[in-house]
Amino acid sequence: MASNSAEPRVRIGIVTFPGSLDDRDAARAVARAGAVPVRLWHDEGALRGVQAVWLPGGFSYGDYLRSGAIARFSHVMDSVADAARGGMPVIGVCNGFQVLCESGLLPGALTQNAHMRYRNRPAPLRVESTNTAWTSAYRQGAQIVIPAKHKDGRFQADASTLEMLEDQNRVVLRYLDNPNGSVHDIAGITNAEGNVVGMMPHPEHAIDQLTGPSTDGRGILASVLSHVHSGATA
Amino acid sequence: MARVVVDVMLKPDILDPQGEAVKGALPNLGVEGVERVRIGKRIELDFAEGVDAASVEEQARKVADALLANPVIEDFTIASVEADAPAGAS
Amino acid sequence: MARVVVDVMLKPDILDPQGEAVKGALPNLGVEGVERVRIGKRIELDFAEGVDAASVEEQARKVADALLANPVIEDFTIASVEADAPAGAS
Amino acid sequence: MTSDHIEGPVVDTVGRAEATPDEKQPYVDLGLNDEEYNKIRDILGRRPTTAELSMYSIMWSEHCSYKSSRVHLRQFGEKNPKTDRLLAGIGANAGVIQITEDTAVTFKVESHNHPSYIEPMQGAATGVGGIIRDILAMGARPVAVMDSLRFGDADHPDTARVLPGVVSGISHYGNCVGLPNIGGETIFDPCYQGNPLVNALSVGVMPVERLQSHEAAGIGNVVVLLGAKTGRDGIGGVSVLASATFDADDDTDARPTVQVGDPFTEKLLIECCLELYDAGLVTGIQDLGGAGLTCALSETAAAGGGGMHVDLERVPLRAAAMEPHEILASESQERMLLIVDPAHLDAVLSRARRWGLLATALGEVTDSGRLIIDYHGHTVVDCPPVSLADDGPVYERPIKEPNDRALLAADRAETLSRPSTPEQLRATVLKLASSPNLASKDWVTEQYDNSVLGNTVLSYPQDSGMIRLNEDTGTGIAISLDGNGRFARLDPYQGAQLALAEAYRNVAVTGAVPQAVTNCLNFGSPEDPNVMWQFQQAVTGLADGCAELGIPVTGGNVSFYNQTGVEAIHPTPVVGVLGVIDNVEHRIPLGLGNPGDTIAVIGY
Ligand SMILES: Nc1ncnc2c1ncn2[C@@H]1O[C@H](COP(=O)(O)OP(=O)(O)O)[C@@H](O)[C@H]1O
Repeated sequence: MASNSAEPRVRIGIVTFPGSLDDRDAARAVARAGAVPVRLWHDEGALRGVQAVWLPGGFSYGDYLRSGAIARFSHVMDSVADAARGGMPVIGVCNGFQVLCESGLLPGALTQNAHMRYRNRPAPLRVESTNTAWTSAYRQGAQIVIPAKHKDGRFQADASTLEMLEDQNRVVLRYLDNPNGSVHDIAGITNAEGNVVGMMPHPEHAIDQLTGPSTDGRGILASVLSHVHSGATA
Repeated sequence: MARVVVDVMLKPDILDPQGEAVKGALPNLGVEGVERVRIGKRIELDFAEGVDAASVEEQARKVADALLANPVIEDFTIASVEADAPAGAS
Repeated sequence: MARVVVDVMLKPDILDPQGEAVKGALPNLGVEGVERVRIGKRIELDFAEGVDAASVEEQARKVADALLANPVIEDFTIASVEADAPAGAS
Repeated sequence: MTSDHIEGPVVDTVGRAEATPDEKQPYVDLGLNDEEYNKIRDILGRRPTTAELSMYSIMWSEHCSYKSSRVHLRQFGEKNPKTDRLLAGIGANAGVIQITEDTAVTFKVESHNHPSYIEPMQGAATGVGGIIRDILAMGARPVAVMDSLRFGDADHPDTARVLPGVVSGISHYGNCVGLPNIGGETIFDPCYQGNPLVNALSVGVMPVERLQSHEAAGIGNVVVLLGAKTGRDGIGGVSVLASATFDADDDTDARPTVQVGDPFTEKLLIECCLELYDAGLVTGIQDLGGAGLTCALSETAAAGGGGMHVDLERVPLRAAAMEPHEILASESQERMLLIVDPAHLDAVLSRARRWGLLATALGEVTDSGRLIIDYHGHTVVDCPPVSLADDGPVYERPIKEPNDRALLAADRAETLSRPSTPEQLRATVLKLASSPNLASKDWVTEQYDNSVLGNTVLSYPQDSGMIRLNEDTGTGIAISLDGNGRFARLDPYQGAQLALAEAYRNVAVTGAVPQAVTNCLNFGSPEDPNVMWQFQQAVTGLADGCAELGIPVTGGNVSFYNQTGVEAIHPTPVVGVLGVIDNVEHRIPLGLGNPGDTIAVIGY
C-alpha cells in the first residue's frame, strides 16, 4: 500500500477550518499510508503542491446555521473547488462531506438524523462503487465497518437526483444498518468523474485495531495513492 | 385551514453562538454593515379545518409555552397568518 | 438601524423530523386538531445606521441566497421589519 | 472626588464610598453575614464600593473560598504520600503529575449540578467547557472527557426533562470541541430528583516544561483577556446590587441569565493557547470560570504577589450598559486571562486574530500590592488582591452524626429474604436486569464521540477509559470515575473508600498502575451538622484510603447545598483514579478470553 520508495511520496492536503477536529487524525492516517500530510489553512488559497485533498470531520464554524455552510466560503475552498473540477482527487469525510454538498461539488444535502440525536456506532457498510479515486482498492460489494458519528448525516436529495446517482452508479457506500434515515441508505457518493467523494463514516478512525473497530479505513488511502501513481505514470 | 406561526428567539442577553458565527462569515460574502445577527426558530402550526379560530391561537400559545420555547433562555411571539401558500414556500 | 428578517423553511417535500416530533407530542399536551407542524429558522439581520434602505434588502437577499438557505432543501422569505423592540423580545 | 461623574447611571467609586460611609449595602442578600461585611470594611478602611462588595461576596462564597470545607480538605495534603512527581497539587487549577521523564498529565473533576437542573442542556454543556479550560490553563492539551451523572427516579416526568438535556449538553460540547468521551456513570436514585449531579472530568497531557503559571508576575506585564465577549451571563446573586442600588422596579435588567456554551470558540481557544505556550508568549494564564473576571484578576494578582491595574471599560461587551460590578461578575464562557510581556503583546494579539479570537489588553501588573480597577478613569476597586483570593473566612462548622445512623446500620442485608425457588430466582434476575442502574447505558454513550483524536484505546463499555499518549512508545493512561451515594449514606467514611477502591480496581484491571486521585464531593448544606459530619467522614475516609494505597489526591472540587428544601442528597463523593500503562498494546480489555480459559475469582 505504501508508495514505492523510488517515487516521490504523494502529498495529500488536509484542510483545517476553524472547528475542524479530525485534521490531525487524517494526517496520521495519511502518514501511516506512506504519504505526506500537508496542512492547508482555511484562510489561504494556496494548495502547496498537493496531489489530493482531504476535508476532515469536525464542526467547522461550530456547524452553526447548517453543517458545512460557512466553510464553503473560505479561501481554501475556492482553490479546492477549482482543483476538483480539474480532476484532483478530493474526499470529504463527515463535516467534509457536508462542505462538499454545500459547495455544490456533490449533489444533495445532509440533514439532521431522523432520530434527531448525535449517534456514534461502528457502521457496517457495503462498497457499492470501486470506480472512484478513493475506493478502487476495495472489492466491489465488500462489507466493511467504519465508525459513523454525527448528528447531521441524513442524506437527502430530490427524486431525479437520486435516480441519477443510482443510474450512474455514483452511490459509493451504503449502510447495511441505516443509522440516520438517509435515503437509499446512502453513506457516501461521488461526482460524475469519480474524483470527488463524500462519506459520512470516518475512515481515519478505522486504521488500527488498537483504536478503532477495524482497519477497513485504510483502503481509502490505498485507493488514492494508487490513483495518483497511475496518473503520474500514465 | 388556520395557520399560526410561533417565532422563538433567544432572550436579548443570552449568547447566540449561531448568530455570531454567521455574522463572522459575512465579510467573506462581501457583505458589510451588519451589526448583529440573531438566529431563532420559526414554527408553523397548521390546524385542521374544523378547529375554531378563537381556540387556535390559545392552543398555539399553550404549545409554545410548554414545548416550543424554553422559558429559561427564550421568548416567543405568536401570529395567525394566511396559509393558502404551501408551508415553506417562498 | 434597519432590521431584515429572513425566514428559512424546509421545502414541502423534505422530511422534517423535528416538526413530526412536535406534532407527535401535542396529544400529550391535550392539543388536538393540529394537522401539520413545520420547523424552520428565523434569522434577524440588523444593519448599521448608515447603510441605505434600498441596499439593505438587496444585501439581505444575497446573504439568504448564498448562506442562510440551502436551495437543495430550503426556501426562504425576506421582510423588513420595525426594529425598535429589542431583538427577540416577545 | 465626591463629584465623580460618569455618563449613565451613578457608578459607585472609591471616592463616593469614602464620602458616603453609611450608605446601606445589600450584603446579606449577597450571602455575606455581618461579621464578614465588617471584616471587608476593616480591610478597606471604608465601606466597599458596589464593585468591591460584589467581588468579596463572590470570592468569599462557599463555591470560591471553600470556607466550610477547607479545614477538612487539609487532610489530603497532610496524608498524601510524598512524591516529587506531583508538579502542581491541590490549589492549582488542576493537579499535574509527571508520568515519564518528559511528559506530565493533569486531570480534574468538577460539578455543574445546580445549573444543570435549571437548564439541563446548557448547564451540562458549560460544565464540560469549564473543566476543559482548567486543564488547558495548566499548559496541557485536553485529550479526553468523562462524565459522572446522577438523576432522580428513571420514571419521574422531570427526569425526562433533565436526563436528555444533560446528555445532549455533554454530547454537544464534548463532540463539538473534539474530545473523546471515554467513560463515566449514569445512576438513578430518588434522592437526586430535585438536585441532579453532573460531574465532568477532563484530562490533558503536556511536555513537562510547558507547565504554566497562574501568577501575574513581572511589573509592567500586560493583562490580556482572550476569547468571547462579556455579557450578562450567570450574574446570579450579584443582580441584587442592581435592584438595590438603582431603579428597583426595573428588574428586567437585573435578571440573571443562563450561560450558553460555545464549544466552537472553546476549540479555537484551545488551539490558540497551545500555540501561545509553545511559542513561549505567555508568562501567566488563568481560565475564567464560575466567578469570571473577579476570580481571574484577584487570583492571578494574589499569586503574583504584587499588584495589578485594570481599565475595565476595555472589556469587550456583548450586552449594552453593563455596570462595572456586572462586568466583574459575568460568567460568560470561553474566556482566558493572560499575563504577557509587553514585548510579546503584538505576537499574542496577532495569533489570536489568526484563530478568530478577540484579545484585549486590559491593564498591567504593578508593584502597588493592590488590585486597582478603573472604569472610564474612575477607581471602582482598590483592595489587596490577597484579601479576596486567600483571606476569605474559614469556618469550623458544627458536626453531628445523624440520629438515624443506628437504625440504618441495624437494617442489615442479611435480614432480607432470599430467593429460594427457581421462580423466585428468575424474578430476582429479571428485576435486577431491568433496573435502570444496571441496564445498558448505550442510549447515553452512543451520543458521545469516543474515537476523535484517534488515541482511544478503551472506552465504553470498559471499566476504565484508556488513552494513548505517545504513538512511538505506546505510553498511555487509564482513568475511572466512580461513586456510590447509597453506600456513603450508610457510612460516608467507608463509602468514600469504596468509591476510591472501585476506581482504583477499574484502572488496575486494565493493566495500568494507579498514580493519582481527583474527586468531586457532592453534599447537602454545610450549615446542617449532619451533612458536615458526612463530609468530614468522607474526606477522612478518602484521605486515609489514598494514604493506604500510596497515591496522592491531586485536586478536586466541593459542591455543597445539593438539597431540595431540608432534604439533602445522599453524600456522594465521586472519585477519579488515573493510572499509567507503559504500553497500551498490553492493555487488558473486558471479556471472557478464549474457550478453555480458566475462570477464577480473587479477593473476598
Ligand atoms: N454518563 C456516562 N458517560 C460516559 N460513559 C458512561 C456513562 N455512564 C456509563 N458509562 C460507561 O458505561 C459503562 C458501564 O457503566 P456502569 O453501568 O456504571 O458499569 P459498572 O457497573 O461496570 O461500573 C462504563 O464503560 C462506563 O464508563
